[in-house]
Amino acid sequence: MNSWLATVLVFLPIVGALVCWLVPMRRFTLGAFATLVALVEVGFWIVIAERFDFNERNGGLQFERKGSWFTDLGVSYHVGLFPFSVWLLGMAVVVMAAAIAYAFWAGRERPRAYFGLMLFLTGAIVGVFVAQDLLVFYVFWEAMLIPLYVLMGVWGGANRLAATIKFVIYTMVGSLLMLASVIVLGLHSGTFDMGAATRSNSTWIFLGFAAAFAVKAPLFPFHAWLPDAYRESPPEVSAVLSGVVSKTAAYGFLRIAIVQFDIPVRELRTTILVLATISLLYGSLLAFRAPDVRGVIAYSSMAQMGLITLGLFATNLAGLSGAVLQMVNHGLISAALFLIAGAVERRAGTGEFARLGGMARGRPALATILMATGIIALAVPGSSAFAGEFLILLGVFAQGWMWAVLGAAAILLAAMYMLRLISGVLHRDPAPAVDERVLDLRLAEIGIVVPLLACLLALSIWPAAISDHSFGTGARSIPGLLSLR
Amino acid sequence: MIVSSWICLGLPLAAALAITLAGNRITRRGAGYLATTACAGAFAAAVVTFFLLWDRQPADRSQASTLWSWLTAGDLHFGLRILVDPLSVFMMLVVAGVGSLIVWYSVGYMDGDDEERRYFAYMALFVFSMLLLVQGGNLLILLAGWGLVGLSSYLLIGFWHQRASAIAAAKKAFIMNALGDATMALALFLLIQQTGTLDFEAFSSSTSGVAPQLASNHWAINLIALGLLGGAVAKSAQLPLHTWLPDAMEGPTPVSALIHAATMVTAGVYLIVRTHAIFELAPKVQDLAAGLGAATLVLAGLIALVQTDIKRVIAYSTMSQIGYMFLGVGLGAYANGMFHLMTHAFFKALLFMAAGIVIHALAGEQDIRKMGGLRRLMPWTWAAFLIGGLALVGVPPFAGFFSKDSILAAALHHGWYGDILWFAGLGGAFLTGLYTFRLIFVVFGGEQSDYVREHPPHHHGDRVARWSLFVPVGILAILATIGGWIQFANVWTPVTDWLRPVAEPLAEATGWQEAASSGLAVALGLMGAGLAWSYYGSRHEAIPTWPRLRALLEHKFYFDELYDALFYRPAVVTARLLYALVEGPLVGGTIAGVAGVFRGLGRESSRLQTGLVRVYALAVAASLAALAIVFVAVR
Amino acid sequence: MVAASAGNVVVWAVWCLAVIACLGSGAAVVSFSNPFYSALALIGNLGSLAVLYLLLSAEFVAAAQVLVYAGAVMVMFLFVIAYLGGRADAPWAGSASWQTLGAVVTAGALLGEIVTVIGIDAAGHFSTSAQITDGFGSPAAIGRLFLTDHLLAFEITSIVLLIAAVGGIILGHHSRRTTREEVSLERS
Amino acid sequence: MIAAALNTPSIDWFELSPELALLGVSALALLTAVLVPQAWKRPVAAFLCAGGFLGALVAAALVYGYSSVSVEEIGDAVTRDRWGALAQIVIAGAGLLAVGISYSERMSDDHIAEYYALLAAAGAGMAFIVSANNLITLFLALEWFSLCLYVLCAIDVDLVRSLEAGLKYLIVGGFGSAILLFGSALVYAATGGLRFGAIANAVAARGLTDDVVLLTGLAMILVGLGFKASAAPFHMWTPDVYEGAPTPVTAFMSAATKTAALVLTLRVLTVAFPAETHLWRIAIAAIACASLTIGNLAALVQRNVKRMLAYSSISHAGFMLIAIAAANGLGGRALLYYLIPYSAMSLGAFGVVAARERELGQPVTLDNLAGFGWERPLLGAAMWVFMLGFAGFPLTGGFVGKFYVFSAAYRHGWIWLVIVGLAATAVSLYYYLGVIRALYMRPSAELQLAPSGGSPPRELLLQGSVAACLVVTVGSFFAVQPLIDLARDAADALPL
Amino acid sequence: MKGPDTAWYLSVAAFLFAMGALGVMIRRSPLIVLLSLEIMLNGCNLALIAASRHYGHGDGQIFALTVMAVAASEVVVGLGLIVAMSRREVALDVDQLTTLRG
Repeated sequence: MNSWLATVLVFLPIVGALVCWLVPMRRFTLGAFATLVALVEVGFWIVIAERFDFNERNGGLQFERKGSWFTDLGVSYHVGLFPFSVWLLGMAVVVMAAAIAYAFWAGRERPRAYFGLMLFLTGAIVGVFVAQDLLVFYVFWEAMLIPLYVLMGVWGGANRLAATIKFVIYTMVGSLLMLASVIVLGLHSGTFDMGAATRSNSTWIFLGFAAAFAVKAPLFPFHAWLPDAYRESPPEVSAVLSGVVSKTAAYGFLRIAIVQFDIPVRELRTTILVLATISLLYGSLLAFRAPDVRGVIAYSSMAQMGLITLGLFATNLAGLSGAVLQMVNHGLISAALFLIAGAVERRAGTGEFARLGGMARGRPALATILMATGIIALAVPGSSAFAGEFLILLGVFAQGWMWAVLGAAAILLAAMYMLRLISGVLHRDPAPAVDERVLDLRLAEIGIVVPLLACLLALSIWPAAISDHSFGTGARSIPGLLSLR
Repeated sequence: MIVSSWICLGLPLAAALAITLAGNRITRRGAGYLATTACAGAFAAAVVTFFLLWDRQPADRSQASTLWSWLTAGDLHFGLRILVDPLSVFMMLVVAGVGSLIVWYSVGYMDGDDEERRYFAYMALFVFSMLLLVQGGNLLILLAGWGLVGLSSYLLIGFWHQRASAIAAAKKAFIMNALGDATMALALFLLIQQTGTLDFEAFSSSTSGVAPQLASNHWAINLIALGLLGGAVAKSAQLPLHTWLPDAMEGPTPVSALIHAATMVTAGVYLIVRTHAIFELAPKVQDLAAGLGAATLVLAGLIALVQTDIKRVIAYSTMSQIGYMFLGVGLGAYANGMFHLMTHAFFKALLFMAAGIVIHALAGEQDIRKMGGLRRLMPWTWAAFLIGGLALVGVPPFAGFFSKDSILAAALHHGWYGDILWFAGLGGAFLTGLYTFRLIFVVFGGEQSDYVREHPPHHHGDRVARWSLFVPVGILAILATIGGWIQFANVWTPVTDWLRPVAEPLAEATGWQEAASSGLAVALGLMGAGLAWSYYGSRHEAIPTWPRLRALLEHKFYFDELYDALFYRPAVVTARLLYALVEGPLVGGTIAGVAGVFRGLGRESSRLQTGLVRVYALAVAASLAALAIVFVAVR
Repeated sequence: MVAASAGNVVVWAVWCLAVIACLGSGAAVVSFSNPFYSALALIGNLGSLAVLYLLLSAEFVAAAQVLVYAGAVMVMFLFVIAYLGGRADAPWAGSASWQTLGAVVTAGALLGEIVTVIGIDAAGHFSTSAQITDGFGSPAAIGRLFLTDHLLAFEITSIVLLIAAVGGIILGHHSRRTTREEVSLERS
Repeated sequence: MIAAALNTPSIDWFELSPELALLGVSALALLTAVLVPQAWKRPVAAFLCAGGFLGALVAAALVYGYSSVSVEEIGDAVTRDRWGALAQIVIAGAGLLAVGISYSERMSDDHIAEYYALLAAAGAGMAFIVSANNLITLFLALEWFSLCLYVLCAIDVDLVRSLEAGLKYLIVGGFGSAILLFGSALVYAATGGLRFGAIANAVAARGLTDDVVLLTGLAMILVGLGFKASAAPFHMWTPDVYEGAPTPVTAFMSAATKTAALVLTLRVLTVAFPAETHLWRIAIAAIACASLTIGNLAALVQRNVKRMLAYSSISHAGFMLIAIAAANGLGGRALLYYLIPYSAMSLGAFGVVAARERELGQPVTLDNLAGFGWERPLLGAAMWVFMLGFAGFPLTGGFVGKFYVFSAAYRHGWIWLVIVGLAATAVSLYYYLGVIRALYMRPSAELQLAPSGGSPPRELLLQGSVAACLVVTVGSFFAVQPLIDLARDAADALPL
Repeated sequence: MKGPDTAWYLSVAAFLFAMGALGVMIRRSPLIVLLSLEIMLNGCNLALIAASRHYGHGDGQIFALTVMAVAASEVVVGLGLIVAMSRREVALDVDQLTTLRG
């Protein structure tokens, strides 16, 4: 039974998507159905987390299932979970559930297509996190793009067309480079199974993978798609994009780039750390001057991905655990922030700071939730984000004090832009766009965002839940991680 | 004992959560009482802890307790851990005690405000954070508390969030504190790298634990100490990271009293005492701390001379007094520093709260130029303020006298450097007398000003509110008077003895040093007071008229302008430049350019398709000719 | 030997004449501006080719060439040209000169390449050709081949012709409807 | 006596059954044109034609099943092997779907029976060419289906576009055939063999590997076949003909012609010219690169959807040529596998275009496709999937096809070819996604012209065909193993 | 073999082929283009027959005969198209067939 769970997690939402598409239902029924499927998905995740043996000493693959797909090239449907995948998976299903519920509440047009695509996206994302075969990974990786393209292009804002085409082409270019690397690595090894594939010393293959992940994350200078995509998508899609989809890139860095490529990582570590640091600083600076709410969240997301990449390429246990923790944190944070931004935009009709302000008075729920999310986002010490960033910087400190100093500087910038965001929305006198008719968050919205926040608070109380249960003891979770220490 | 200290920690947090979650289901005043009760309960728990600890042998007065592993990575484990020892209990008593008084006071002060519940939630959160800071059993938990008090401070400074100035001040406070957090975090990284642990027991002395290991790396230990000092300086508003504190007076007055006078801003002192072993291994940094303290105390005293906002004057005085504490702990007089911390908490809270009553009575007016002659209208307040002022100046037998002067005495123990610091401290004493009594004379002395006549002071709210204003002030007035009697240097030293197991003082002044310092300091303080009387007592002039110096002082030595030009502007300009030069043209433009090139190529190749069938044939034939020739040529 | 060499000379002479006629008429086909004359020139071309076929001992093919090709096909051609009348006259060539130049260069290059490679191989395996039997190229031999080795080719050829016939019927069929909305619908 | 002397080859009727089924149906359809009343012509002829293709499909499947060993038959004119049989299956399937797409085409009723007869005949010609075993059969079968296609392109004789397409196709096609023929003649002159095997034997026996006449002939054959596969730079007829021809014909051409030409190309090159592999491999790779470049670039700026799909088919020829250039077992497998989803996507995409065309009564452009996806959910979703498939997204066979093709190139050691293919894929995204954008993301209010009145016709056959294409496109992604097994057994018939 | 040997015939065939190709590439009248195609095919036929003679077996001749049939078929279809176009009043000039382009 256990070995089926990963597969169930992948295909449950996809079946749900088919039902949405094929079975005629009314708008309300559709939304409720999709939300239900997403919640059942969360339930299955809880079952997985509960049955998962985090105490297993080597933190190896569990819930493994393998079936041949095509044998002549050694491609198989191989899924399984590492301890860290469990956490990322949990973050993904929770955020997806929140996003779907938000869309249900917001009442998106053309619900059949919409909810089907969201569920399909859920399946694809879950697939990325459980895939243990290079080609299957690639398949899910690409499959994510299909619904995202339509979700952005159909339900997005005014400039959605340009934004979507930029997003898809940019990410596809990276992905195609990865495909080249997948082919080369897989054929070279004679199997596409990640566990069995030989570790490669080729810098070029590594770069192919790294390109895909760097674009999707995104790292500077591959982020040109980011501001438009995050601004033009519907808020819940932005939430998924920045919360979950970007994490697949970080996951890819971890599961493939770092594990399979020992020497290239060592050789290119400095380069990648430089890029990650630039992303961090650049994203923070731009977030600091972004004129609108989503702009701040978008660029901050880029900065956070830079930070996570720093942690990953520290390639020591502190950095890796911190990165995993921070992936979960940031997924929840940016999802919550985007949903709140959506709620604000919905009310005020704009996300520009010039026309926002003063929403705190008389709207305690909005104020409390935005404030709480914001201060966790800026990694106030004691929060889970702080724990993640602390471990990341601690890890990268071992690679050189300079990285940690720059990272700390960027965290300072994070405080600046996040406070600017909070104040821009909540504080000072009410702005023209914020009149009496602008209501506080409704119960449904609270019900959607608060669980995310609750997860964050729970993690703040016990960040070691993730940091201590991601890699088994002694970083033997994946063959190869140990040698990188 | 452990249980009582966990209770002490947990009660305020529970109150904060309860108020937040209860929302409208709790009355405004109910929230206030809840918070007060929780803080008082915390104080009671702290007292219990204190007595339990008292019962033990001095060597046995340290106990740690870990709830769970808060953060781990591999072999590194940082527990959610508290450490109960004389130092933390000392701080617990101060924090919970003064805290509960001020929260109580707030019930009256904030009476009628729209968002009282939010206020009390924040206050309770602050008390919890501060207790976490002082109880934390390792540097990481301390840092967590450190950040959370910064957060509460931010929330409370910006409590009146419609005021742009309040929000700006809150942001400034948070960001400058975050800077300190960052340097501390870096110090922690280095410390972990060097020793692999952050538990305080490992750093309890400069000779045992991991100290020898640390001492071997000169660079590392200096950097660690410097990083920690950065955090301490930011939190305690010492030079050069002091500019946020005066602005922080935008918050409600009880907030200023609790956070920006009594407790949070003194956390830096606590940090240095707590990690004294590290500082002792890096004596230059320790000297730097003392030097910064001395510089701050003089500078802040000077600036206080020209301030016209009643709270800002007290704020600068706070900076100045914390400068004394830094001076003390920087010189190794840990107990003296901590002692001054305690007395300062009493009298500074008293001053703020008395000032709060004035402000409250004058409908929110804070400008001392509009005040005057309040002595007859508000005699009790005047008395309280006077007690606070005397304690601040260090006039015997008020609290300040006992604590401040022994810090000065310790300076004499430190060679020529100590002598300089000593003179600075004495100068500071003079300035303290001057600005304190300037304030008292301007506000309470002389004739009633026009403003006062137009707005005769009256107390808002009902009796309960009034009582909650006056009772805590009364208690604090008593404490400011007698609080210093628990130690009289070289004669009667229970505080020093109590703290000795945690922080063995490096310097203990001799009798004549104590006597000389005390005498001079008191004399200078009184001289300052006298000068103030001669200058402000008769003529009603709030500010000295000495244009150039005045401008310098009013601009607070141009620190704000400097930071604006050094940090904020560059960040803004860099961000703008990045938008204009990198984000648009380079990153966005590259895509547009590539897309344009491809579209152009597409258009060209599409134009090849002329529709002329002869051209199609020509293309086939030409490529055939090429292919055939190549085949034959390369075969 | 003499007879043989004399025969050789005669063959050479006939060959030369046929080649000149063949290439000349070919050039005429391509260069005449009037399709009618071009078609007539093609008949000459086909005829001279038939002579060359005879020289290559392909009697049946030569006969077929004259009967089928020069006879039937060309008659059809001429008939259509006559049917079209003046409409058949199109400009000789024209438009961009680079096209013409390119065409000439390409054709020249192609020709040069083929002739060169034939020249390279001429001294090699093209120098000696196989001896042939008497019946070579005779209708009987061809017929035998068609019914044995190349039976399928024979059948396919018939189908191709059938298809061409059907196609001709379809295309030549006079549409009953002369006005349809689609006629006017050109590319927007 | 003569009969006794004639050693008529034994004819394996079973081997010929797919072709015969189609030919027979073609003849019956022709009879329909004469014997059946006007009103019944369309259904009867279409039914017959569909039956023929279905029969051919079944027959080809049976031939595949019983041909584990390849045999040269009928005077060695054709080969009975799985390579050809699998291609026949694809062609027959394409024909079957093309019939469904054709059924409601607004076409003059005059020649409706002939239309189906020619469709079946073209299918028969293609079925022949994929099993051709000598140059004569090759040329004749090529002309056979080419003639059918010339006529089919121009069958809407009232439409100038249609005629123009037909004439252009005929002229350039004739030119290409002539080149192929001259190449065959040169190869024959160099080796004395017409049978593929004989050519290879002669080359081996007489050391003709570097013979210049042979190489020139090979170049010409390559050009002739590349022409049929519409590979650049011999592609220029393709956009014009695809655009001008009736859409169902375009659909059939894009799927079946390409299958026939490419399958045959690999057969000729490996069976007849194994000694020249080093040369033709590079040539094919160069042609593939040219096709990928030109096809994708030109498609970027097209507004007319059919024309865009035509350029896309050029680029896909490029992808499949990569498999041929790899010239290894993986390449053979890749080619046959690729053809299956490709044919389905191509047919389906043109089918959707045909549906829209019928609604609007005018050529389909990206602009007047606006909102179509919402109005016609099945067709819209199908088009979406086809475009994703063309672009090589997962969950469609297009992805696995490209994966195999690139794997084949890599296995040969040509990583650069993989890179070129990937770059081309990246460029192609722009226009494939552009179609999806037009379908779903532009409100139909932007559309300038209203659909030509009434509710859109319910074309069950067309929708069924498109749905079948959809099933194949997606199904081939999941059922890789069985399809690859088929393709591997088929490719084993060639000396790869 | 009497007279010129095979290479000569092949060269003539090449000439014919190239000449026909040139005709296709430069002439604008579809009729003449069709005639030029015939010349190309004739060139092929000559090459086939020459090679057939060279090797002394009849395959090439068979091929040539089928080519003749194919050529005739192409002519039929081509002429049919030309007639259909003239019915539709389309100019008989391949350079004016540019409705489809781009």
